[in-house]
Parts: sequence; structure tokens; C-alpha cells
Amino acid sequence: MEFIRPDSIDAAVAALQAENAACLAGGATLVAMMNADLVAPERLVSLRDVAALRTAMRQPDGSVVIGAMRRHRETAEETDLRDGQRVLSDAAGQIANPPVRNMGTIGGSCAFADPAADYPPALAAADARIALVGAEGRRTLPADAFFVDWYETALEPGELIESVILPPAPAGTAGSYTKLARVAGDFAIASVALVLGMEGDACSHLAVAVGACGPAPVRRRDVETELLGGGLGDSEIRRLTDALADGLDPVDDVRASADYRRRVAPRLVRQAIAEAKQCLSGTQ
Amino acid sequence: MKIAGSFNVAAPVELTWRAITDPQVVGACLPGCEEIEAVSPTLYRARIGVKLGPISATFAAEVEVLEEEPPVRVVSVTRGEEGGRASHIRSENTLTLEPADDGGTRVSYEADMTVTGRLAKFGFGVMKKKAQSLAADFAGNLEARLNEAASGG
Amino acid sequence: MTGASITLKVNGADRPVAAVAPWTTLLTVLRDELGLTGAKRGCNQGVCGACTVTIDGEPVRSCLSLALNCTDCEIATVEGLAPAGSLAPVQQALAEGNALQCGFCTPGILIAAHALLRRNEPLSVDEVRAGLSGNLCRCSGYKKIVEAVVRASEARP
Amino acid sequence: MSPPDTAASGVGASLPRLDAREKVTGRAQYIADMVRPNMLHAAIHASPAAHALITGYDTAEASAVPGVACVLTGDDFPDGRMGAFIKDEPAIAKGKVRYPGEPVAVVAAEDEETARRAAALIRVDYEDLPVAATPDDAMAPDAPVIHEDLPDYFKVFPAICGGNVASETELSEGDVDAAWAECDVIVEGEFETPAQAHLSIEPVGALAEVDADGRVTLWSANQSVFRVQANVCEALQLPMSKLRCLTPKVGAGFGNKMEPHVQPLVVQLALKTGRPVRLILNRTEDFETVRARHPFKIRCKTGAKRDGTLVARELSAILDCGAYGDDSPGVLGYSLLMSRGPYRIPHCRTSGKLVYTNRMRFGAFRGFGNPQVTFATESQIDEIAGRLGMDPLDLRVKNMMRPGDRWFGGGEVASNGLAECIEKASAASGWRQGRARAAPSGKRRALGVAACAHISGLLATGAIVRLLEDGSVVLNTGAVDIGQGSDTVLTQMCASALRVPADRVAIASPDTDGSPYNWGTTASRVTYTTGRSVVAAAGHVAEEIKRHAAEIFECAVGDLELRDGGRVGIKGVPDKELSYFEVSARAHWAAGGPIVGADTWVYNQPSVDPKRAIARGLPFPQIGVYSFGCMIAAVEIDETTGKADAVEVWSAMDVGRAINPGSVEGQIEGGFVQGMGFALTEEMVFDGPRLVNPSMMDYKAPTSLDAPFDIHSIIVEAAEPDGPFGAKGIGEIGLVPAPAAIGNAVAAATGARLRRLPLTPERVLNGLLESDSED
Repeated sequence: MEFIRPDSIDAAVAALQAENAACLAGGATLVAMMNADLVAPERLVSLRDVAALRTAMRQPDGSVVIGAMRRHRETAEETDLRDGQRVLSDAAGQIANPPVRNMGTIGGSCAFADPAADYPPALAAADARIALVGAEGRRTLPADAFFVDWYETALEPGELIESVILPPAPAGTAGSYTKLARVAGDFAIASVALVLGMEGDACSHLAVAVGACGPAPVRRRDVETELLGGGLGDSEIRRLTDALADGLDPVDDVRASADYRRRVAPRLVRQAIAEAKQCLSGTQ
Repeated sequence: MKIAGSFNVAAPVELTWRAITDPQVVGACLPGCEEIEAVSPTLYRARIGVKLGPISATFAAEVEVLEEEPPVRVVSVTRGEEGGRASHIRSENTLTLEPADDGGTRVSYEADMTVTGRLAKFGFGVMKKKAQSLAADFAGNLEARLNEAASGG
Repeated sequence: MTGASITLKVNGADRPVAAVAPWTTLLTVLRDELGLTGAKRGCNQGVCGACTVTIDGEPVRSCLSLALNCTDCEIATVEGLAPAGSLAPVQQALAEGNALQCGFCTPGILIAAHALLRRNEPLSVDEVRAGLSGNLCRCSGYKKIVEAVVRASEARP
Repeated sequence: MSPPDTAASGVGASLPRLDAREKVTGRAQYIADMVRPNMLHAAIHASPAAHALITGYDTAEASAVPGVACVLTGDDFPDGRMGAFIKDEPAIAKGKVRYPGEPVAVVAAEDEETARRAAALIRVDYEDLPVAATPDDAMAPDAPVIHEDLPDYFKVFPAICGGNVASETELSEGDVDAAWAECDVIVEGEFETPAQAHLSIEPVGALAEVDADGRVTLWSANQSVFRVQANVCEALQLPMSKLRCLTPKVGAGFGNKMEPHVQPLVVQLALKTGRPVRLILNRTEDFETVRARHPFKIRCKTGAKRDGTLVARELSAILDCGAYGDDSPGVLGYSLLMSRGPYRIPHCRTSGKLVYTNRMRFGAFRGFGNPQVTFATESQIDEIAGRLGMDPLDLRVKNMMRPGDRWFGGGEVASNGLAECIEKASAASGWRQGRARAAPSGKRRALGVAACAHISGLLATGAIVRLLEDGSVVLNTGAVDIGQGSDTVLTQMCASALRVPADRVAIASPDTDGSPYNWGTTASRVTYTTGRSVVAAAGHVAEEIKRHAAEIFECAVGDLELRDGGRVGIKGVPDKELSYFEVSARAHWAAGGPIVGADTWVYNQPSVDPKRAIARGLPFPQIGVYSFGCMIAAVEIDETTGKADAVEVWSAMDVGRAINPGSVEGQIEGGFVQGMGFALTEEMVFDGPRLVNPSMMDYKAPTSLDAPFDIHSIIVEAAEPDGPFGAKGIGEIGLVPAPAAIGNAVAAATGARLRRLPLTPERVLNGLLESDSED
């Protein structure tokens, strides 16, 4: 096994062009898997010294570019994330526990793509894009296209995540992340990432992603769009939760049964929307 | 863990039976199967690669046919070992064929699979999903192959 | 199995270590090479928190930190909390408050608590509960630990 | 840290742990911190099969790995078998394997990485056998037999066994069949509790070193150096004089480290290599191969009269034993003994079966079967209260054992603080004032109550107290402090008995060469049993001190008294006194010889009075000394998800006398949170015979955010007449009522009676929705 600590993105990409090479970000997942003998990369490319990956920046248009090496704690405290973008900081603050949040990075978490992790639904609800860089150059993908299957992403061998880009959220929208877990800091049994905007009684923005209930976050943009402009009453929410339920493909595992996940996910969606509405009406 | 499923193919039972008991056909349809050889009429050896996210493993597997009732039922046991990694898989499989209404065949499978060693520590629930999707891929491949044969292609 | 020779800065001192393999964790180096056995291996998976140390002032898992990645950091372990023969306030608080039993989680708890106390303001019960939520204790039920850390935060100037 | 005067550090003081400083500085040495010169590191090769014959080994590749010193398989081990009740377990699998994860071979190498790599290269040929994964499988007519030689195994009690049933026990009083006719209300149900992992944060390990004569010294994470010695010597067929067992600090036990784990393996490796060998299990191995709390299936039926008088109970339990007997027969017997609860129920019939399966062995775990049966029986007390429209607390008070009442089976109960426990828990929780604070929006909140009792008197123990030349003291008991604080408590007792400050008493680390026998730190027994020996041994020393003083002062022994600070003087004459230094110096150099007090005893009160009760296959003929407790828990349930959280608890426990109140509170608080984990989140999940969540990632114990901060420990002191300073045990009882109290609160909040642990969000939500739809 080789260990390389490049200090630039270009050098990191170059170092990744090898058989069985892996990026080492915060280590929270990769090293745990190495310790358990689940993976044994032949080359470890540590991104620790790549300063360009460690920054988060708000762009003039209100979008926020978060470097892949930003730690969960930093993202949880990120003041550049505003309005609906807060869905991401809310999720970051609920990952694991303080020492792990001091280590784990958004790039590492996305690359591992645990289906029960907290970032994927938050990124999906925020309409985030993932910026990748490889030997062939750069590309960006919407979160929906990035998370493709159980623990599988659109990352090609030799590519790394450079940043996560959150588009501006409309002013006055609220972002929230609601997570059900067995104990504090565990992976989710089910989770809901929500970005909601209300103008009076009319829904002006709606994005709901369900996490931990399938290989990738589940969103129903079609129904969300249909619900825009109307009041978000019980029957409208029911339309959305019914549609979401069709897209769920949950596992039976030690955290909960698939049946329960199907049962609780719509309830969490209802709760998240109710709380967000209350929160928005309180601030208006 | 138990997985089960069924699928229909256009080929008649006899033809399906021949395909499903031909190691070369099975090997070609099995996702990740790198090589397969018949050691005896009831014993096959194969190398099978499995990938789940960042984890990959290659098993040296042995398939032993325990009971054969042509052309309707075959019971086998698969034992796989990941050389030097103390990781094992074992699967007891039953495959049943019956004529379908359209002249094709309905193929049903049941497997009781155990994974031990390092791979067993990784996401039990997802492992089952993966096993189900591998079984579905196998079914799809076999179906395509038989349908192709049935249509004379 | 050859590895790199590196120098780690641990508890303020430069500590050379020979033949460190890429997969060797900071926890292994601390315990097996540097004789700093205060950090414990409870799960080697980052869950239990018994291996918690600080890197550049922040509590992290030493079992998930590769030693080769720590060569330009300030590492602090429980052995560095106070000079030999004395106790840091948080150590004193846990010891006097019956806030430890078997003691296996205690070094990690102390590191996490010490980081909380750096804020230099009285901490609420819930702040301490959240701050220690990455450190499992199977003996105490946490109450006396939380009380001791709250008390230590109040006693600070 | 030890205050200088006797009163501030003796009995009744919340003295900080003697080893607190060592622990907060990171200097305390646990087994994984120990290194010996020229030490080898070991690793196990675990069975992938659940039940199979071993038909061959190939260790050539493993042996050839550079750095490997030794590879041993079952063929390299003697034929001895160990077991606390049934001698059924070899040191390592021999001939066949009986559970997945069972050690089949071991490797010793220059470093741990090499040992692990080599262990993975060992090849073992198996011939698979049919698997019995559950007690139902194992009791089926065509079930595979897991222990063919069961009839021939040596058993330490009159075990009723056969097939895969390792032990069958019955305990009855009264005429249950006739009594049902007297009942106006009868509740009946089946309860199920899962395997719970001890999850000591320290994984198990051991280090053995052999001297030039072949005598072995063994350090290990353990709860009894004497049980380690007995088990290893039985399994390896060594005379006990050839093995010395010691202990470093122990990173908690909860029952997990009472009986053997890897000790026999390292001893055999040390004997074969002649070098020190250390083996530390990783967390997954610790989960898979050590032991866990028994899964129980309990059928329980309880009947009462219209006025709430309890009349009859019938309880039968099926315990999954796992592959080896371990402490299991004891757990079965003890659970039946506890199944009447602390109540007057004249007619009780209880029975149970302990069934071998191809799962990991189950064994002792804090509570020893009591939490499981208490979950069932205390749930039924609430059900009866509900049927009769009575307050559950009133029903308990009406039927509780009164002072002088005997325990189920007829054992004597010398002290009983139950009434005070119930009253104080009730008052503190505001039970009678509307029972629960208002729930926050989206939650339901309710209180639940449970009462229980637990023993602390059984088996043998001893103490040696020596007066050193300068008048300070060394106490040696052989009891392992597993973190619960017994060293501190026993030191406080010794200090008070001799009226010296605690810092003048040193406590020796347990050593099978030098310590008096102690069965173990288990069964809540050290404070009571060992404490009695400490007090008796210190008493002998006090008598000797007085005898010397009487000779010096030329007075009668009866005229003398011990005084604070370690002096002996003539009663009523303040300035007529000697320091212990003066007495001890005389004894050492001039007259009588050095002063040593020693005491040993074995608890000998019968568990069962044959005139009152019928007992068959009961493994503990002598057990007793009862602590009592009452717990009230406030639980909030999230109406969206069904997730239940214990938010506040009042735990009133009768400990006889709190030797160290701070430590007692620590036991109550820690016991509750471990019991809460058992009630709400913890479950070892099996796929057939295999554990599928052997990691802390997948098995979840409460964190500081899950445990409530508001755990109110209420210490009740109904002194045990022959207890040391009146004390009895507190180690386990704080856990015992937790699942029942939480279950009763969940039932009160949701209307749903859940009879299966853990009370997951899924079960609670389903119960809540069903019960709402019935309303």
C-alpha cells in the first residue's frame, strides 16, 4: 500500500490514476472499513493538504460552493448557508457525534453514499450539484444523478469530488432535516429533508427528499410541482406522501423493518411539513 | 438469509432445463462469474466476483448438485471461499421449473444464503438487496438467452 | 512490511516513530510505539469513543486517523491533560464526583469534556450531554459524568 | 484524595474511587495495556459453520508466514471440559463446532497483524450437520443433537437433562390448579426478550507467561481469578497449583467476564511456545464468541380476587442456552426463584427449560434472568390493576411482602425495605398527584412502575487483614474490582472496623497464590459476602490489638476500645492509649508474632424449604439475602414515529446500608440505563444461528443523549442483620425493574400492552395505532 499526500487538486487527480487507488478524506468511513478488512486500497491519496478543497464560499448569485474536504462540523455551522439551504447544515449537525463531525467530510460522505446517511437526502432536497474532477476534466451532476444505487455513485475510477454546489434558495424558504434513529448519532431508520416556501397560504417552493428508504434519496418533483401555488393541506400532503411511498425501496435491517420504514416515512414527511409551516408562519 | 423469486421464459420446459443445467450457460448468465468448469456431472467449480459499493471480493466457489429431478427440480449447494480472507458464502438453492400457460416455462428459485467472515459485517439488509438484485440479473440474463434461442436467434 | 519514518507532535513533544505503514492508525502508534496507552481500543470503528484524542485542538477518533496523515498536527492525549503529579480541573471533577467506574471510557470522555470546557463559560446539562454523545460509557448511566463536567465548567474563572 | 480522618473516609462516606487518580490520568493498566518481554500476539481462527464435524486441518500455509511462532488446533489441546454447572465445553472446538464464531484454531506470532493474517490462512474441512438455531428447532423431534455426550458430562447439581435440553427446573408452592377457581380476574400472555450484549467498553483479553518449571502466570480481563483458574485447569487438565491467576484493571464485566473466554487459549499457546502470549479479541469477535444475555420466551398467567388480592401464578420459561452451558442452568433456576416477585402469592407453579442451540453461548448478565421474568410478571401486575380499575401502585402495596414474609420457595428474608421503596418512589415522582406532567406537543407521556427484589448472598468468600509494622493495614480479599468500586467499599469497611482512615488501608490485587478464595464479582454479592469476611477478619485483628494492649496496660481485654485514627485505649481514660504502631511493633519484634486476621465462609441458608415448596433441578440450593426496589419511569412517546424515550426515573433501592452512597447511586444510575437499553434499543439480531449485528455500528446502546439526566436515586436502608454494617447488594437490582417500568409506562401512554422487547418505535407505533383505532 502506498500513501500519497498531494497538495493540489491536479496532483491528487494525477495520483488517483492508478489501479485500486482511493481518496482518503476525513477517514471516518474509509479507515473504519480498512480496520474491518473490508477494503484494502493499493494507493491511498490523502486530500488533507489540498487547501482548495477545504473552503466554502457563497457566490454572488447566492449559491454556495462547499469544498469536498469541509468537515461536518464546519457545514453544520456554515453561516453562508441561508434560507432553504439550511437543510444541509441541519443535516450536517445531526451526523454521528462531535468527534466524528470533526473528522468526516462532505466529499467523503457523498463518495461512500451510505443509503442511510444524512447528506444524500439533504442534497437532493437542496437541488445540489456535485462537482467532480478527473483526468478527463470536470463535470457536475445533480445529486439525483450522482447517487445511483446501494453504495454506488456516478464517480468514475480516477475521479474525485471537488465540491458540492448548493443553488440559491428562494428568500424566505426554510430548510429542515428530520431524522429518526434508534439512538442519538446512529444512521437513520428514515429521514426527511425538506425545503419549503409559503406565500401566505400558498406553497411557493417545495422539495421533499426521503432518506434511508432506498438505494438513493426519493423525491417526486412531478407532484411537488403540481402542488405549487396551492395550499398545502392534508389532501395535498397526502398526494405527495402517496407518490413518495411508491418510490420507496427500503431494506429490512437491524435498524428497522422495511414495513416500518414505509409506514413511518410519510408520517415524518407530514411532521416535517407541519413544523416548517409553523416555523415559516412564525417568522412572517 | 432467504431470497426467492420467479420469472417466465419463452422456451419450453425441456429446453429451459438443458440451459439451466449447462454450466456454460449458467456461467454466462451469472453476474460476476469469471470462469466455470464441470468437475463431474454433479460438481462445478467457479470463480465469482462480487462488488458492493467500495467492497469487492472474489470467491472460489463449488456448486454441488444434491438432487436432480429432470426436468422440474434441482437442489444444489454452493460453497464459496475468499482465499486467505477467512470469508465464506454458502447457499442452499432450489430451482423449480413448470410449464407456463403460454407454452413457456415458469422458473422459481429459492436460496438460503449465509455469509460469514469479513463481508458478513457489512450491512445485512443491503446484502440481501444485493443478493436479490444478483438473482434478478441472473434471471434476466437467462430469460434473454432463452428467449433468443426460442425465437430461433 | 517497511514503512515511513515520521515525527509526531504529541502532548507538545516531537516523537519520532519508525516504520509506519500506510494503514497504521494514530491509535496504534500512540499505544504500541509511544507507550501512551491512555487512549483505548474499544471498537476500532469510531463508535465507542474510548480512543478519542485531540488533533489541532479538536477531539477526533484516533482509531480512524492514519498516522501518516497526522505528521504536521498537534496531538494531545489524556496523558497530556496536566503535568505529571497534578490533575486538570476536569480530571479532578470526574475523580471527586464518582463519575467513573471501570475507567475504560474515561480518557476519551476527559478529552471530549476538556474540549467543551475550552469555551470557558458555564455549560448546561444538555450542552454537556450533546458534547459527550460520541463517548459511550456502559457503567455510569452518564449522570455523574455530566454533573462533573457541568461543575467543572462552573468552577472556571 | 482520601480525607485524613476516619469518619470522612469510612462507612457512609462517598469516598472517591481509590483508583480514580490512576484512571483519570490514563495510567490505569488494562489487559490490552500489558506487555511482557519477548511477548507473542495471538489471533483466533473462528468457525464459519454453525454445526459441523471437523474432518481436517491444514495449517501449513499459516505456519509458513514469517513471524508465526505457533499454530494450534483442537488436536493440540487436552480433552478436558469446563463449565460452571455442566462440564460441556472444551478450550477450543474439538471434533465438532457448535456455533458460528467458535474458535477452531489459534496462532501466536511476533505481532498481532501477522497473527491475524496467518489465522485467516488456516484451512479447516467441515462436514456440515443439521443446524438447530432456536430452542424450537432444537426441541423438534428430528432435531440434531448438539451434545451427544450430555448424559455423561459431569454436572455440579442434579440436572434434569436429555436431548438438547441442558437443564429443566421446577419450583412450586401451593395448589395452583385449584387456586384459579378462587380468582375473579386472570391475565395470561406470552412474553419475549432478546439477547442483549454486555458491551463492556473493554473487549476481553488475556496474557499468559510460563516460567522455567512450566508454571503459568495468567492475567486476564475477568470477574474472578478463581473461576479463571478453575476453568482453565479443567479444560487443559492442569493441576490448579500450576496456574497462578492475576488481574489488571478490568474495563467492566456485567457477567461477561465471569466465566472463561480466551484464557485457556493463551495458556496453551504459552505452554507450547515457552513465551508470553497475549490475545485481545476485537469487538466483532467479542460480540460473537464471548456470551450474552439469554433470550427468554415466557408464558405467564396471574390471577387475583376482585379486591386485588393476588392468588395464583403459573410461569414457564424457555431459555436459549446457546452452544454451551456456561452459567445458564443457574440463570434458569434463579429466574424461576424470582418469578413470584416480591409479593404474597400463595399458589405459584414455575418451570423452565434450558435448550442447547447452535448459537453463541448465553450466560450471566447483570440481573441473571431476573429482568426477563420481571418484565413479564410486573407487566401482569399492571394488567390486573387495569382489569380491576385499581391504581397499579395500590395493587402492589396491597400484595407486597411484609417484613417476616418468606421468599418464594421458603427462603428466609431477614430485612425488607420494599414498603419504604414504594412509598419514596411514589412520593418523589408525584405518582399520586396526577401521575405525569403534561406531554409536549406531538408526544404522549406516562409513568410506569415496577417493583422487584434481588439476592446478594451465595457461595464462598474470604478476607485476610494484616497489620503492618507501622500500624497501617493491608486487606486481601481476592474479589476483583471490575469497576463497580468494590475495592473502595471493602477498604471503607476495613477502615471503619479498625477505626483508621481509608488511606491507611491498602488493598491487595487478587492473586490465586495469595488471596483467599472468592467465587467472584457477580450476583451482587461482594459487598455483602466479602464485606462480612472483611468485617470478621478486621474483628480478629482488633481482638489481637486489644490482647496486646491488655498485656501492655495489664488490664482486661474488655476494658479496651479502638479509637479513631488507629489507637487502642482504656475505656473512659482518654490519655491511656497506644498507637497501632506501638502494638504492631511489639507483635513483630517482641511478642506474639505479626497480627493477621483471616475469615472465610460460604453462604449456607437454604433457598428452598421442602415443607413449603417442591423444587426439581434447582442449581442453587443455598442462596438468599434480599435487596428490594421500586422504580417509576416517565416515558414520552413520539406520536409520529412511536419512538419511546425514558425522560425521568425514580429508582428507590433498599441496600441495607449504603457503605459508599456515591457508588450506590452509580450502580442505580448505570443499572437503569443498561436496563433502558434492554427495554428500548438493544437487540442482538440473528439470521438463523448467526449474529448479524456484531458491531457497535449495528448494535446500539444508549448514549449520553439517550439516557435521561434526571435519574433520581433514592437510597433506602433496611439493615440486613448479619450484613457488614447492615449492607446488602446493589450491583444488579437497579437494572432489573427497568424494562417492566418502561413497558408499563408505554402501556399507560398508548393503551398498548407490548410483550416483546425491545420496545422499538415500530412495535410502539403499531401498538399505538391499533389501540387508537379500537377506541
